[in-house]
Amino acid sequence: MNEAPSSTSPHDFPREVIRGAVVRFAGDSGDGMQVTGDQFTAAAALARNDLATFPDFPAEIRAPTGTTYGVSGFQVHFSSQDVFTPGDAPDVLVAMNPAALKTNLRDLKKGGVLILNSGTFNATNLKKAGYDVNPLEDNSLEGYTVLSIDITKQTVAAVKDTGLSNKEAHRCKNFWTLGLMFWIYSRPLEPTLQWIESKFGKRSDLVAANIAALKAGHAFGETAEVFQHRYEVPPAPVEKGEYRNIGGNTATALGLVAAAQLAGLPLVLGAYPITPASDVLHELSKYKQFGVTTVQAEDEIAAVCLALGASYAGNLGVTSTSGPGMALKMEGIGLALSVELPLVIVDIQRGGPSTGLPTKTEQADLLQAVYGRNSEGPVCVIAASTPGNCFTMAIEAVRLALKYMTPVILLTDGYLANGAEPWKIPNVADLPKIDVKFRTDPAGFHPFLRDPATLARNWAIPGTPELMHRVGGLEKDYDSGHISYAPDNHERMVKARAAKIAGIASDIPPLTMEVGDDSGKLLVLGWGSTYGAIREAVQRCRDRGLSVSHAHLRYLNPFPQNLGEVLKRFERVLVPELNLGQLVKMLRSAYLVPAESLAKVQGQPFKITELEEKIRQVLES
Amino acid sequence: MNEAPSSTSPHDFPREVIRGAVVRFAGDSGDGMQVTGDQFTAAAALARNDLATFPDFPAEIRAPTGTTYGVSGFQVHFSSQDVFTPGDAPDVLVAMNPAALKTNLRDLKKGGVLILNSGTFNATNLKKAGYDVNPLEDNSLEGYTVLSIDITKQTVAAVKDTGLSNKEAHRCKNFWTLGLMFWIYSRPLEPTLQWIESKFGKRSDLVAANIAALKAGHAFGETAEVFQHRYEVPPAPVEKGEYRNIGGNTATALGLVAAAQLAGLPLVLGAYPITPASDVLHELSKYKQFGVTTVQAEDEIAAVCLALGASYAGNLGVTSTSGPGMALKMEGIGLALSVELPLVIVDIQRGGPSTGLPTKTEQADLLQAVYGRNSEGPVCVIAASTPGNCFTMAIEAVRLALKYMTPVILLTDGYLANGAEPWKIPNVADLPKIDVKFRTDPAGFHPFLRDPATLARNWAIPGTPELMHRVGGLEKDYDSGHISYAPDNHERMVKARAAKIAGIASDIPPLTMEVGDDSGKLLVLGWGSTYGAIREAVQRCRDRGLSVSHAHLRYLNPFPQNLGEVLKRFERVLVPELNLGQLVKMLRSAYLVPAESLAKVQGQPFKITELEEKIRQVLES
Amino acid sequence: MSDLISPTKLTKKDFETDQDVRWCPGCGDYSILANVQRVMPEFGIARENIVWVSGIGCSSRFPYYMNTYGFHTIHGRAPAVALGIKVANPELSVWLATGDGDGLSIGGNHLMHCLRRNLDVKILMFNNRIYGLTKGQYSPTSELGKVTKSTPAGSVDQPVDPASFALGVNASFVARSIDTEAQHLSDVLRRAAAHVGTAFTEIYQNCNVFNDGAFDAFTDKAVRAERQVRVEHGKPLLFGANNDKGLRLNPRTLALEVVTVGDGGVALSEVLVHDETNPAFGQLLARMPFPEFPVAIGVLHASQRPTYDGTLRAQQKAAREKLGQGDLAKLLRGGSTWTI
Amino acid sequence: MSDLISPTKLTKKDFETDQDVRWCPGCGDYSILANVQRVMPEFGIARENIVWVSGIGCSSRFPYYMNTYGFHTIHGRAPAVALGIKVANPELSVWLATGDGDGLSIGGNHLMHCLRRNLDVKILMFNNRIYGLTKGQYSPTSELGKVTKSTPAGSVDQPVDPASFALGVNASFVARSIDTEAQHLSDVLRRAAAHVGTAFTEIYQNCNVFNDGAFDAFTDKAVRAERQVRVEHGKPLLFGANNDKGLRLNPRTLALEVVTVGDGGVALSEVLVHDETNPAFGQLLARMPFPEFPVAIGVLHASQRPTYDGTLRAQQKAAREKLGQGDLAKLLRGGSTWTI
Ligand SMILES: Cc1ncc(C[n+]2csc(CCOP(=O)(O)OP(=O)(O)O)c2C)c(N)n1
Ligand SMILES: Cc1ncc(C[n+]2csc(CCOP(=O)(O)OP(=O)(O)O)c2C)c(N)n1
Ligand code: SF4
Ligand code: SF4
Ligand SMILES: [Mg+2]
Ligand SMILES: [Mg+2]
Repeated sequence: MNEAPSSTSPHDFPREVIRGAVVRFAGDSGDGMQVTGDQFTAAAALARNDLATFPDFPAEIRAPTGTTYGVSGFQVHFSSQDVFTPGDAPDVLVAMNPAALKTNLRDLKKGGVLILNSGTFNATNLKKAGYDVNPLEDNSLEGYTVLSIDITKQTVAAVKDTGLSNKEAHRCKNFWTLGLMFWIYSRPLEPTLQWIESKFGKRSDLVAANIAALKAGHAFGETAEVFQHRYEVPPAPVEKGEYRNIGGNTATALGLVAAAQLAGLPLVLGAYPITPASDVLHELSKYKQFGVTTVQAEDEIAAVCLALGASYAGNLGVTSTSGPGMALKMEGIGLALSVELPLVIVDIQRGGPSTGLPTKTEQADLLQAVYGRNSEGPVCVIAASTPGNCFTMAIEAVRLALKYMTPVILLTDGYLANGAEPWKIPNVADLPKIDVKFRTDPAGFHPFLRDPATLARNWAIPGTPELMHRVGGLEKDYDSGHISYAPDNHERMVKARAAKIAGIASDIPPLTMEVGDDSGKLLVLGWGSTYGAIREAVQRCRDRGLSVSHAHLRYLNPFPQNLGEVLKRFERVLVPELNLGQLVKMLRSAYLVPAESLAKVQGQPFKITELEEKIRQVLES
Repeated sequence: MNEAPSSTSPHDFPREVIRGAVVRFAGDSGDGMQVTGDQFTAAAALARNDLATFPDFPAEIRAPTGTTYGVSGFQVHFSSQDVFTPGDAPDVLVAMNPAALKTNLRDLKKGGVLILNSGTFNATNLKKAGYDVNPLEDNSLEGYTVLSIDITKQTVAAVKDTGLSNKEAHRCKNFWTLGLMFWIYSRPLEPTLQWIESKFGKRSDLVAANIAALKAGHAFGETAEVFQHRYEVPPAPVEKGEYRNIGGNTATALGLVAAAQLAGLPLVLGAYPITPASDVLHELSKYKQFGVTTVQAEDEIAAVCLALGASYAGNLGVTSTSGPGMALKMEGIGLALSVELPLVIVDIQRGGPSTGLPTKTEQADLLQAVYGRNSEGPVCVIAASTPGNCFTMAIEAVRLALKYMTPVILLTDGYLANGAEPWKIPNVADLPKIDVKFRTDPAGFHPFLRDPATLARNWAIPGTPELMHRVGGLEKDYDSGHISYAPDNHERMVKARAAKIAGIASDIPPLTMEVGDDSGKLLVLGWGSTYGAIREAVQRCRDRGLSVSHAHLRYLNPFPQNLGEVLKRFERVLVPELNLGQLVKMLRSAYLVPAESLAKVQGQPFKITELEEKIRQVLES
Repeated sequence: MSDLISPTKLTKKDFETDQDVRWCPGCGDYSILANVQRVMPEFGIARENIVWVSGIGCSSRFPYYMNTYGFHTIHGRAPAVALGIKVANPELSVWLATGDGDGLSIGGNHLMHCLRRNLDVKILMFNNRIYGLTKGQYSPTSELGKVTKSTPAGSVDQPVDPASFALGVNASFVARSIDTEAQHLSDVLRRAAAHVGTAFTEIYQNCNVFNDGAFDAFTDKAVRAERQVRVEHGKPLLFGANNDKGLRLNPRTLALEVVTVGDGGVALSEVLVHDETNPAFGQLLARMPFPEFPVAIGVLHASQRPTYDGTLRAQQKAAREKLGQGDLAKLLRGGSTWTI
Repeated sequence: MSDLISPTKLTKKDFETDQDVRWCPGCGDYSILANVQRVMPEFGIARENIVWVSGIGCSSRFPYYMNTYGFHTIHGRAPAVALGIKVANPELSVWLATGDGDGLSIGGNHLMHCLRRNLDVKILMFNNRIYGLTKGQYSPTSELGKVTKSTPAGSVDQPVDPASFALGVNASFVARSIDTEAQHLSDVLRRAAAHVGTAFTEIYQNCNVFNDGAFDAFTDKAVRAERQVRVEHGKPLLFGANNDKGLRLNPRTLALEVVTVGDGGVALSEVLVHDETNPAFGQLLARMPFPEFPVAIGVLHASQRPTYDGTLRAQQKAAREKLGQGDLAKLLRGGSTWTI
């Protein structure tokens, strides 16, 4: 636990206090942009800025250097105000080579700052990036504040005494750049210096070189006469408490561990690697000491089946995947809901259909999650709204799965998975209690005896004397649990399973406004990772006096009990989704309201401005 | 081709001309009830009655004799009027043993005729059937016309000269019974006599015995003094033409063969056995001479993938399955729609969820078919309404798949698969033309070039010189077909795939009324196998002066263009489905109409009376 | 397994359930069930610590008839479900019932991975060379040219031999037996039960409805002595009514041959002596073409290697020893934090 | 295959596409691609009659770089898609590119059935003992105890050997080669191309990013002579820098041993002579434990048996000969009909 240090280096450069900024680092896959972004983010976090990050890397593992499809980016938005998204358009773009410039320039804010490594703008790289003319030499960068620096040369010079090979010396460019950015935003160097030591500790030459580069970049800001001023972003007025930065997949994993601990159950994760879900497997595989077992299965079908087997045996079975893997799990989920065992399925959505855009984000698995099984196969579906919220919703998924003896699908997506935000570390004592009772009493036992309140069946696990019984995917008699093909019984069971899931509505919080009044002209209703962008857009529109509110669904099946009523209190309902309008379909069907869809299916999150514009349009029409 | 013989045997017994009847044969799995039913049906068909049949057999292959779960049933409805269902409640129940009586009596019409083989009502069988008291000896059969005959004894006596073993002699009981039923309904014996010869030809003793039994049963009717009169059902006023009896799976298979011939393409079926879909595989495997190749794959995933591979290579790829198998195919269907190749998927729905009720019927895969894939994965979904209509819709599935280069899901169900009806054999020349053009011209070629009218891409198959190209499940550039992760292009492609499927609406017939006026108080809107029951129920209600009409959807995605308009012309819309209201969900969402659901999920079709009652209720409320 | 032990001595009756057995009269599954119910009490495991897992098929109904815990899962996936059960509770004695379709067609991959991982479960594959439950299509073990409902002109798939498949993926225990050979089957079941690791037992099972007599050519009383070689570890590979036939290997060509032993034939010393620990024996025995060679039944291969669940448990223990019981509050704090 | 023949002589260039090759610099996949592009023209097949099919993985990007027809399908399912292609058009020359994860983890079942059916396709499995595309998880061929992102404490799965697996399911052609051994790989590819039936070739492929040097222990120039045995049909199984080591089998124990041959060692005649037509050789060679034994590369097994597609074609021909071209109108009329 560190106290966030305040800026320490005294100097007499003018410092402009700004509200915040959006910075994007872009360079070759090998340029270390993700590390740079992470360190820059950590510094902002330690300065108590609120922030959000979004890395965007290529599908290729390591694309040939200099190519446009090999460009790796990292965007961070930090502010003294609440931050809800990584920002629409960067204020500052750092482009480490021509390809990075080519692919990122269009996003840079008009008049924004462009920091370029001119040392890479040679003929080969320009050609690889598809430039006929060197953009530094035509007028194409007019309208931006261009700082063209030969970072390569500066770096090589800075590290020349450390004895590094030329190739290794080049690799320090990112720390030089980071040093410069730290200078511009008045950040202390110490935390990164420490990080370099712990990271490269074994190779003292690398430690020395990266430190030298970092300091040289910082000194460059101080001495070179290219900068008018440096900036300072004061701390954000966030709730008191202990914070850390957290990404969506880590939060999901931690939520699952926490929930298993709260329930007092060992956790078994069955997973098959798939982008962008693999990190949940990676993360959980580190927690053996928490009673967590991870099994990398032979495929997604085995993964869901083994998770179900674990639940059958009395552990908490979890499986995590993304779109195509989700499709493969549906038969197994059908079995789980038929035998009524707890099971958590995490679907970290990505661009589709089919293999689609594996590294891009989308929200298009909603209907698959709700309806994608043969016959009447109701399960509970919930969704996380921010990286940190993944923690909360993972616990919620476990709580509902155990309480209702049902599969629960938790939807997150690539944007949440890879993005990060400061997260107030919860007090373990404040986390929800999760009660689990295994059946042990043989008196009157049969496996499908239901709790009259929740309709959950009792959970009798192997090893329990006198409760030996058989379960399976054939229809079961309501009153004995034995196989039954009787017509009336089938209908009774179908309805019981449906009623059980529907009943969850009474166990979840009602829908409340995130921003705005409880009624009015327009409700913008979102779900999942669009939270930040919608919230910010609605706030901005309200600031301009528009009658608009934002509510956000975290429960998608069943819906909160008051949803119908909430919808009726607004003249119009707009539903922004990163799909062709899947939630809209469900809302229209459930409540017969003419909810309107704002669909974006580009593998990219909404921009705040896109939403603002649409809101204005709707309210004007 | 036979001319239907008219009743020939002269006699002076009173014959009552009746409109029609519903007869159910029920007995042990080994009692030959399916054969009996088939022969009885054939006789009705030859007498030009309209008819419908429904067999209902146990899930067990061969359950122990005498058990209730081993009872096998066959119901046939024949009439001089149009027949739309196998009938709600039988007028006549033939029960070959106590278990058959036990499980079927509740369905028999009040006052109906009960023909019992009293020879099986011994202590063992009564106990197996769960009777404490012999129902022939208490008063429990009061209210029915009971004909209790020792059919076993009669049969053994009839065949005693044929040298059959006792066991084999007993097996002839069903032909004795059939003979009696033929007498009662004034049917000629000749066709069945011929059938026995061709069937048992190799064993002359069996031929002789079964003929003796048939004739003895017939003679029993004539001589025993238990019958007041016999019945005659005049021919139905059906359209002129050549007819045959056809079941849903046969019709589906024949439709597929016909469509492949019409398109001039070899057909490759990839299938994995599953009840009730296996017969499509069995049927198609007989048609090698039609260029049909069937591959029994290692699983459903392989089945859909190999069908897709066949389409890729320029054949017509088809895969057939039922619910759980359907769930497994979704990832493959996603690939098919992403590479935009033709593919026909036949889902013969059964009771679920999970393994569920394999031998029972249900309509609960609709939402899975429409939405059950990761991401935005639109495909065309259509459904057959009667056994004979399976033929038409199978051709339609092929036509649309080829024309729009898309997967098409054809939904039928266990009820259609196992049921049968007379079918007017179509003239091959009248079948729709299916044009297929492979791309051969290299000029301007890329694999995702679209036909501007249909948006179908061009189909260039391996073996075509100069058109070598690569396809796959990653997103493709609209203008080159190469892999593309570009945001705008992705949205363009997602929308193009959606628009292509939506565009099919302009290529299908508008929705018209099956029965009733184009507007009014109530529209009963059905889809799939509920056709007959709805039609009959609506007709009956109209006969009683109610303002109700029946329309039936055969296209479920996209809907017919005029559907929204049709719905608006009625005050209320009732949607009977064998699920919890899946089409209702889609209708409400698409048109914001308060369509009401009549849900039945019992593994059984609707009874006409259930529908009548509900219609009356709705119109009265 | 000490705490699994049943306190009271159980009998066959204790393993029967109240469910009607719903196989066709005369089905080979009945003999297998009776055999298992008879042998199981010997293992001394309390019924509540036994789990039977199955997929879908006639054979997969097995769990319903065993008065233990039972999970009738979905087609082909029993090994995956069993993996989860065993990982969650390694103390349980986990048994799988599967068919040639369930285990080798749709479920071949899960079976393969189970075998190579050496999960400590016992697998009985009821091989009737047909799909029973779906009424008679050919299976991956059906002979080439098999005429069935789905192959009216004969199948074109060449079959896979379950034992050879298992050995190819490094199974640690591979055995074969026959539904109606009660004594032999009991012995094999005992061996399987005692094995630590995946014990794979193929049982030739007659489906009298859809593939009647599929194994008569070597199971029939009249021919079985000549058409089966019953392998036993450390014993020469002899067969024949008079035990006068043996299997010999040409050490240069590695060709196996049937030789007459003793009078007029070769010396006993030339006959291979079965070594169940060497998979090469298993491979040779499993692939012998019939009828040129007899069908090998018994334990073709058995060797010890670490189990998946055992290694996993050791890792978990090591983690706890090294890191202690996990501290949730510490975990949530993660790496660097700041306080406001 | 006469009508498949390309009219003009093709070159490596003809098989290159205009797509940027998107593997990591230094990846072994590049060598394999270059090798295939170099050898393929020799087969004399017109490019339009060749189809490359793949699943998902780094290796499965292969089709994009071959100027033939290509289908990049879904993870693990390439053999199933290829089955459909080959059944629809048996004239096509169908090649599969797969990885150790694609082919043996998720796709193990389809691969197994392809091999046992003996579909006439050529399969190249790029075995890098890792999941490349998903950034470094262990695969079914990774060694026990492998530390990866998903197994920080080491994997607990014992690996499967692809060649042994293939032989266990009766594959008709099983070979091994190495990405960087250009000559050897070319030879093996030629053999695979000439084989009628499923030709399964495992290629040890270096993933320099996630599993660099995985095969160095036997592919490194310094050690390869001692650590590889290059098998050739009819040749003694010799290896070593001086060809002075050989493989000998104990005919009673069936134990394989490494012997020194010649001076001070055993006679050459005691060394096994490779018979690629006898699967027993393949099995023994495939399973040799390393480093006690060398790694066998080359054609471990090759034998002829009917192909799936060949038998199917024969059946179709027979049906047409017997029944004539199908008559649709007659078919629709079916059995008994009546006219009104
Ligand atoms: C996903 C899925 N596909 C297909 C089926 C249908 N099915 C049930 S059992 C079976 C095969 C049974 O064969 P086998 O495993 O040999 O068992 P047997 O009945 O012969 O004992 C099939 C194809 C199913 N239940 N689920
Ligand atoms: C259904 C599905 N599950 C998982 C994935 C993710 N995935 C893509 S490639 C791959 C494994 C690749 O390993 P391998 O086949 O060895 O190929 P390599 O990249 O090593 O060449 C995985 C797990 C996927 N694309 N689809
Ligand atoms: S179908 Fe065959 S395997 Fe199934 S129960 Fe009947 S006899 Fe046994
Ligand atoms: S990750 Fe490995 S296998 Fe994949 S391209 Fe890079 S080096 Fe090759
Ligand atoms: Mg079987
Ligand atoms: Mg790999």
